Amino acid sequence: MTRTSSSDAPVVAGAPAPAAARPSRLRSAGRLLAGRVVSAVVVLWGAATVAFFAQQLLPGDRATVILNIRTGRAQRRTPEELEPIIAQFGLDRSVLQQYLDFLRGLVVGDFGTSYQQFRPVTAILGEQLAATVTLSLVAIAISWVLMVVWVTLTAGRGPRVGAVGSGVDVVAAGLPHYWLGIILLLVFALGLRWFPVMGGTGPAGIVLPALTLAIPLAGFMAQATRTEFERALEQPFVVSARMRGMGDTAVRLRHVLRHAVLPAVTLSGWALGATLSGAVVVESIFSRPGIGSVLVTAVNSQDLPVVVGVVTLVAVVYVVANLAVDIAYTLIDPRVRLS
Amino acid sequence: AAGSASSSSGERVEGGTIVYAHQQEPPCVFGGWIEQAYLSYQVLDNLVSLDEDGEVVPWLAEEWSASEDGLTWTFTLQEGVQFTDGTPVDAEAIAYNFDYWVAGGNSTAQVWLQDYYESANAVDERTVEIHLKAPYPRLADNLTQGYFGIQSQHALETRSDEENCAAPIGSGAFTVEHWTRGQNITLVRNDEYTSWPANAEHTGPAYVERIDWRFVPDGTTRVAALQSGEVDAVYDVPAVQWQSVEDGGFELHRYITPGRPQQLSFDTKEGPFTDQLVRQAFAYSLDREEIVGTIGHGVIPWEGNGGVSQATPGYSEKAAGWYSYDPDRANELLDEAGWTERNSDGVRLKDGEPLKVVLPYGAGSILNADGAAILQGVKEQASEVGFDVELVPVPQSELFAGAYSTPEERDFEVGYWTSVTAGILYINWRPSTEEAPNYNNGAFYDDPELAAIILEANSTADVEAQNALYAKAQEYIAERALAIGLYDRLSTLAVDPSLRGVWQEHAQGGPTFYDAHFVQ
Amino acid sequence: MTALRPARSPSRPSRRRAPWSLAPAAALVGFLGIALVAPQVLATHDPFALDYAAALQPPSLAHWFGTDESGRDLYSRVVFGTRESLAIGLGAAAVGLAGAIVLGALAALGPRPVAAAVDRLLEVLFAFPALLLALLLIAIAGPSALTQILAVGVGTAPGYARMVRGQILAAKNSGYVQAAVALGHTRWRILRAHVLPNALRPLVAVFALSVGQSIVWASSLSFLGLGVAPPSPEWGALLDAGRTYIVQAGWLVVIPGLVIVALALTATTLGRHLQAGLERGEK
Amino acid sequence: MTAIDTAVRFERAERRDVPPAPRLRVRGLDVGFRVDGAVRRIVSGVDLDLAPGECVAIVGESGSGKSVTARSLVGLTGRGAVVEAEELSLHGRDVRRFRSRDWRRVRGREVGFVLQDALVSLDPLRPVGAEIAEALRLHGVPRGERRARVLELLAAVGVPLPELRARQRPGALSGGLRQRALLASAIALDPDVIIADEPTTALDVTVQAQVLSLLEERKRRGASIVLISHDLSVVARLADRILVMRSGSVVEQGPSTDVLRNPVHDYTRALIAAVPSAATRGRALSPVAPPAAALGSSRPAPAAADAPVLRARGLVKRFVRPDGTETRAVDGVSFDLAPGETLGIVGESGSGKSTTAKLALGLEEPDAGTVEVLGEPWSPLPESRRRERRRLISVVDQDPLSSFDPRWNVERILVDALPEAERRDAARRRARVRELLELVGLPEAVLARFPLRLSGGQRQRVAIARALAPRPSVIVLDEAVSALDVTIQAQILDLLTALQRSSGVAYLFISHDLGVISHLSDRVLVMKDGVVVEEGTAESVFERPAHPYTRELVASIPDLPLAASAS
Ligand SMILES: Nc1ncnc2c1ncn2[C@@H]1O[C@H](COP(=O)(O)OP(=O)(O)OP(=O)(O)O)[C@@H](O)[C@H]1O
Ligand SMILES: Nc1ncnc2c1ncn2[C@@H]1O[C@H](COP(=O)(O)OP(=O)(O)OP(=O)(O)O)[C@@H](O)[C@H]1O
Ligand SMILES: [Mg+2]
Ligand SMILES: [Mg+2]
Repeated sequence: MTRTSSSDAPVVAGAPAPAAARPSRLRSAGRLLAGRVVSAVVVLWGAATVAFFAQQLLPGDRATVILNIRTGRAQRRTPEELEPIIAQFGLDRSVLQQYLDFLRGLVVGDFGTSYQQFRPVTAILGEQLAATVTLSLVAIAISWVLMVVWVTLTAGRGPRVGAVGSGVDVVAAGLPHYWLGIILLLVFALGLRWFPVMGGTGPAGIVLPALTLAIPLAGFMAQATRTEFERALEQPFVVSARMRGMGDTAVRLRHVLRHAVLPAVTLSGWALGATLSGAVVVESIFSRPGIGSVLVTAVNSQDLPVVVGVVTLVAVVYVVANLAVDIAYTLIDPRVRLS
Repeated sequence: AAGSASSSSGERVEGGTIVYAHQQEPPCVFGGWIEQAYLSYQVLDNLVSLDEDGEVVPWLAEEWSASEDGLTWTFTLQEGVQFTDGTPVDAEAIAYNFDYWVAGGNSTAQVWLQDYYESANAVDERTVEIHLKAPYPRLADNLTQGYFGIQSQHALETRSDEENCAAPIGSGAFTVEHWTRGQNITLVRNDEYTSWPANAEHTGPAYVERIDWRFVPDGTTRVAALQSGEVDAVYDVPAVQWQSVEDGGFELHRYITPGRPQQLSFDTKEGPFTDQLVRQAFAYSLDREEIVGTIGHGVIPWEGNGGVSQATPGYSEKAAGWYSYDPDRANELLDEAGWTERNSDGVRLKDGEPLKVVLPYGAGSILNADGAAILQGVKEQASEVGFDVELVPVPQSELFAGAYSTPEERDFEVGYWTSVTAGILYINWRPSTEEAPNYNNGAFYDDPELAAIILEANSTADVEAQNALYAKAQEYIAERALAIGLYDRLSTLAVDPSLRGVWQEHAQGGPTFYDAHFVQ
Repeated sequence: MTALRPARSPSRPSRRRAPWSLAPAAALVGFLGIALVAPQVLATHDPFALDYAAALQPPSLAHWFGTDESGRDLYSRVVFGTRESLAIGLGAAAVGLAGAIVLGALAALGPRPVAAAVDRLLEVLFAFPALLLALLLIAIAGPSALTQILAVGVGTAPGYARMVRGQILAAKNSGYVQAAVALGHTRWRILRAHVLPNALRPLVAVFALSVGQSIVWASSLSFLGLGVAPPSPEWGALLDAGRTYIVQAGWLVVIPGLVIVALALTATTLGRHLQAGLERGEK
Repeated sequence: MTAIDTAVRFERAERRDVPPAPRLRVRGLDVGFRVDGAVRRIVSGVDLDLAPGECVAIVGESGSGKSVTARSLVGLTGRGAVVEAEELSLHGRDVRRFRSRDWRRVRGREVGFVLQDALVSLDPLRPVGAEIAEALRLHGVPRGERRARVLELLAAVGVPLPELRARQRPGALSGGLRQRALLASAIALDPDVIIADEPTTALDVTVQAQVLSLLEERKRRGASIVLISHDLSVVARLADRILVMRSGSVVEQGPSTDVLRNPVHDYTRALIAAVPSAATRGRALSPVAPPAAALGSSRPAPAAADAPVLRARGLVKRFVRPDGTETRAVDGVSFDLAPGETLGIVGESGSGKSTTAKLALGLEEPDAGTVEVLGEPWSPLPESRRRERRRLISVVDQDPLSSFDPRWNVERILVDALPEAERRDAARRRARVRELLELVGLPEAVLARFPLRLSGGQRQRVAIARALAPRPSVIVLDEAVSALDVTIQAQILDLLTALQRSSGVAYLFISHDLGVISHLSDRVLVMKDGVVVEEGTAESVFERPAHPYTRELVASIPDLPLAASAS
């Protein structure tokens, strides 16, 4: 029988009296949730802090940068020119003070004002979030469909089909977004004219960008899923289902798939963050609005509040996505409990 | 789209939405970037407009004149013009706008005006006086640029920065309807429009209902969108696609931007280029015509003049032709300058030091891909005579942070500056002093003699005489090889045949949609 | 030794024939090896020489991969770009893995507070899109090959660090470590003899995988114009430069892209085989 | 749907008319697997007949082809299988020409199959009720009737609280319940052929007894059963006829009493002799002599009166489960282990045997109680002080493979276990390693091999050699032979006996297998829920069990009508 390893599970040796150690289910669920929230807050705080200090390391005088951004000209500035900016953004305060102010802002959901757009960062991000999240979710959904169909069709079908199947996985996973995007654009928008070149946010416009993100992701997930799929196919419970008279396709869809997709579910949470990276490139290729382009523009022009805002937002997305993944995981595999 | 040209009967269609793809999204509709000038040009009216022949013609101002001493300009406004917020376009508002620009409300307007502007005051409802510190006879010409769009004083005073940034209130043919950041700005027709410029093709409100001003950074995508009919007009057609767009039956507009061309200014304060011989050698080592001709596919004109572009009044052919491709001469000059040895890579040495020069450039911002390719040609050709040019693409963030802005950090400055007149020379070459630093003087060339020529030209009322002085300044620059031209910056526009009446305004080449209309 | 046939060992040593999928990979590795050491052997042209008369020519016998906007031979540029591209890939993978090992080891073996802190840090870093980390780093240090290496390395390290942590924990909780404890070996000895070697061994394969990934990542940065300075023929930079000409001269984009994909695939294939080999317990 | 239904019904009607021919008839079954292009023959020339109401058992050591044979009968031999037979018929139909559709109709309805790996043969992600209902669904039982049928079936296989269990997932069920649920899914459509592949392995004896009676019940109701097992005592209880397989061929077959009492073939004899039990104590189980070295220079076994080498007093170990509840895995366990003695610990799964072993080894710290080794304190000491005395107490695990560093070959594994002094001296080191190999009967060739390339028996020998290397006084063996084949197990048990005789080492021997315990132990500890419920000499415990639990245990040991020839 399997050994219960001593440090995999959170084991507290020599816990106190048994009466106290039998909390109600509700209470332990509450504790788990509280732990989740605490760790989420830590992640958010950490991400925002890293971003804040990373930006402090950026070269150049901040007031100059702000002025240059506003005027769209790259040059040195006289102290007189800079004075109002310094006053406006409190740049003469110590870094610590700025950091504390920044944290205070974070707590009340105030990320400050964009240097460039004069607008609250929350407004800028609020506008762009939907486009990117839609893109990400559509991409993840497409990649799931691609992945499930492909793996179900090709996994565990003998060496030759398997080689083709996993070969395609590897190729797909290795395709760089920028290249794939350009090729898709070239073929399907410029060549065949099936899709608009600059789709904007409409449904037709999302196909190519989403595919660009989805194909490598599908390949990536398929690699993990395929391994699991083939492992699951060999599992006795699968043979046992066959012994009951179940057909191959049914076995694959009803039993094997559910086991095989677990790693892909985990990957999906991570993928939401990764597609954000991809979005930077894809949004540029397909001229789409979104967090990715905001980020590139902001980093490019050292629009500190926006960058920090994006980072924190991404961390939020990451935390939420992981929570969702955990929940999905427990739905698919009730054996695991939130931990 | 190719077929639509022949099938159209030419009958004007009322209304409609123009979908226009522009390359870069500015942070605000109004401001000191050229992108902003293009945009605000649809929304704001200027005092005056520049017509096809380079003549200043009435717009908000019916007439204008400068005083005898050139120090006071009087503008008389059209009657009954209103801003779209209902307040009148009166002398008060104009004076307010001048003060607003100079105070930093528009950085480019500020640079133009700050050394000359004294004050502005409303004489009566329709008359405004501008007082200058020194005569500036080309003031009206300059005021035709988009940076000088007039905004509602009431809006500037009562609305937030954010609101004025996103949707400035002017009296123009269109108003800002909505800005979807990262995607587009929609402009909607001002039905009450009364203040069209004198060089417009029609009167009354604009023909089209709306402009969907999209931001599409990638040139290939823009052109493809035009070809597939997704957009009606695009800005900045990549040179390599020019021919195919033309073959597709699209209407092409090309505007050579007056002002400073894309040029190389040499660092005259530090490094090898402090030696005039070396600068000249560098100039001789390049076959700029060949480089630009190939990379620019015959669309981008090459430019020899380092001071102003060929589209600028007062352009000097002589200055442009000063240096031709002459590697032998370049070698001689370098030998003469003491760079006699060469190392194994063929780089010249002097006292053991290699002839290495750093050429930073704003990749993707100041120079587009074509420009970057041209610089690679420069690097390669200069290496023939023994220069080791280090190309440093600098991201915008670093530029904004002031990277490569000191003489120690770089040996060249590359870039352009749009301007209606050769007055740009003043901005670029005014000596930098302790009390009045001039960071726009990229050559770090503080020469009172050159400054004097330019200053004199600035204040010379007679156009001929003024141009002669400006030409003299250009030749002065050429002779000393302070800057050499590379190519002229272009504003290009490709328009679907179903859309007529789009023209490039003559101050900066931005698209003008006031007269635009669809045809059947 | 016995009358009965001994139980068959579960995995018969499979024949040591290289699988077919390795053949192209090996060929490519060989080619790249030469390109790395002596590109001039493979190149047909000077990769930097301008030939404006021959600009934008499609692939032909004279120019196998065609020419770019300045008439430079793309094939020769690709060959010469190998060194920089691979150096960036290898460097970034090395930086990433080194960082991952340090962080992962701290998280798995460090004293409790340190481990907890590093754990959190990893989670925080993991929450960052890798590209964002890279963008920040490039914004701080300016674009160059070195920054690219660091940026990609730093961007990928958190993911690998989690893996390293898992590996070390798995090794730490393994039966052989328990056996070593029961034999009375010291902690340090167990760490050195069992935990680290077993935990880090799979990293050989991961390294190969990571090289491929890193090259793709680095080329993404180049594509965004944040890579090495032109006219360097680094592959990502080639792609970026070719983008303008995609309609008229598609080969300028397609070919460097294919090269990058091929290399990433090769690295992945090799990495997988290594991994599989290691899993089979072959030496 | 209806068309198929009627067709099937028609077939059944037809079947009733034919004389009671064998339900299953196999002649000359050859099975091979395609590996790297070549076909590796696994099963050759197997003949088999299965009459109605008959139980045929297939026995044989691991890897002899039992499962492959069984699975070939339902067309699920596995990937790359090449199945050939002169005759292969089911209910008189030639199944060699079956297409996958035909097979699907047969499986589950006509042949119920209980797979070997019972504990993992139910989808862990689905409630067991759904798994059973699936069998019904696949063969056209309408949705409305399924639920009731499922509960009926669960009740029929003796699952208490069927309503609750049907909703639970396999993970929430004990091994016995899982095994029964699997059985329920196999017999859901009342097939008249049941193939049960090792239906009782990995089950506690008590549960094993329940499962066997279940199969007996089906047989009584007229089902034909193919029973596969390596455990002869299980076979003895159920089978009418026995097939003994070795290396893919049937070496002997006949009525079960004949085969068990008068085995003809040497192999069958060895197989029978290898079964450990109280009766075999002190006797070699395997015809293969244990290595000479182990038997040689027999030291006189120290008297039991000597001071104990290992002494445990009042050991308690608590664990907190992830859900916050607490278990007392070990609750007040005390024992003494004299030099040269074997103390067996027996008990069902989860009773705390392994935890006790870990406490004794000092791999876990007790929450209360102490352990002494050779009269000196052991458990309260910090690890650093325990370290130099660790050589006194060694361990052999159930799963030797995972206890070896996969990167190390046998030589390195053994050298690593040598005391410092011997390790440093090259000559002594080599001599000692060779000596250890000899002791456990391994050829020197294995020194260069890696654990993965060793057979199960060889691995266990290496593990024993490693345990012997520091010349310990005590070896703790936790299920050390449970994963081995009977014949291999017999060799290892013989080896252990011999080693104890020659070196006087004491064993703390843990097993759930009562036969093994009674064969080897001097004294026995019976554990249940962390508590020692009974303790005493092996004879007294097995012959006169005092505690009801022990009585239950002993009662459920299936007997083997032992062959007189096994001497
Ligand atoms: N799908 C397969 N491919 C290749 N070889 C296989 C396959 N299935 C089984 N074998 C081999 O066939 C032989 C017999 O296996 P089988 O499972 O029938 O043994 P068994 O008698 O049931 O043993 P056990 O008692 O361990 O279950 C083994 O050596 C095994 O490795
Ligand atoms: N590290 C651990 N954490 C939590 N619970 C544990 C741990 N180790 C053992 N247990 C629990 O303690 C109990 C006794 O376990 P132990 O492994 O000693 O049983 P066992 O008698 O050896 O069973 P088996 O025959 O299955 O090996 C079980 O309920 C088990 O789940
Ligand atoms: Mg078997
Ligand atoms: Mg145990």
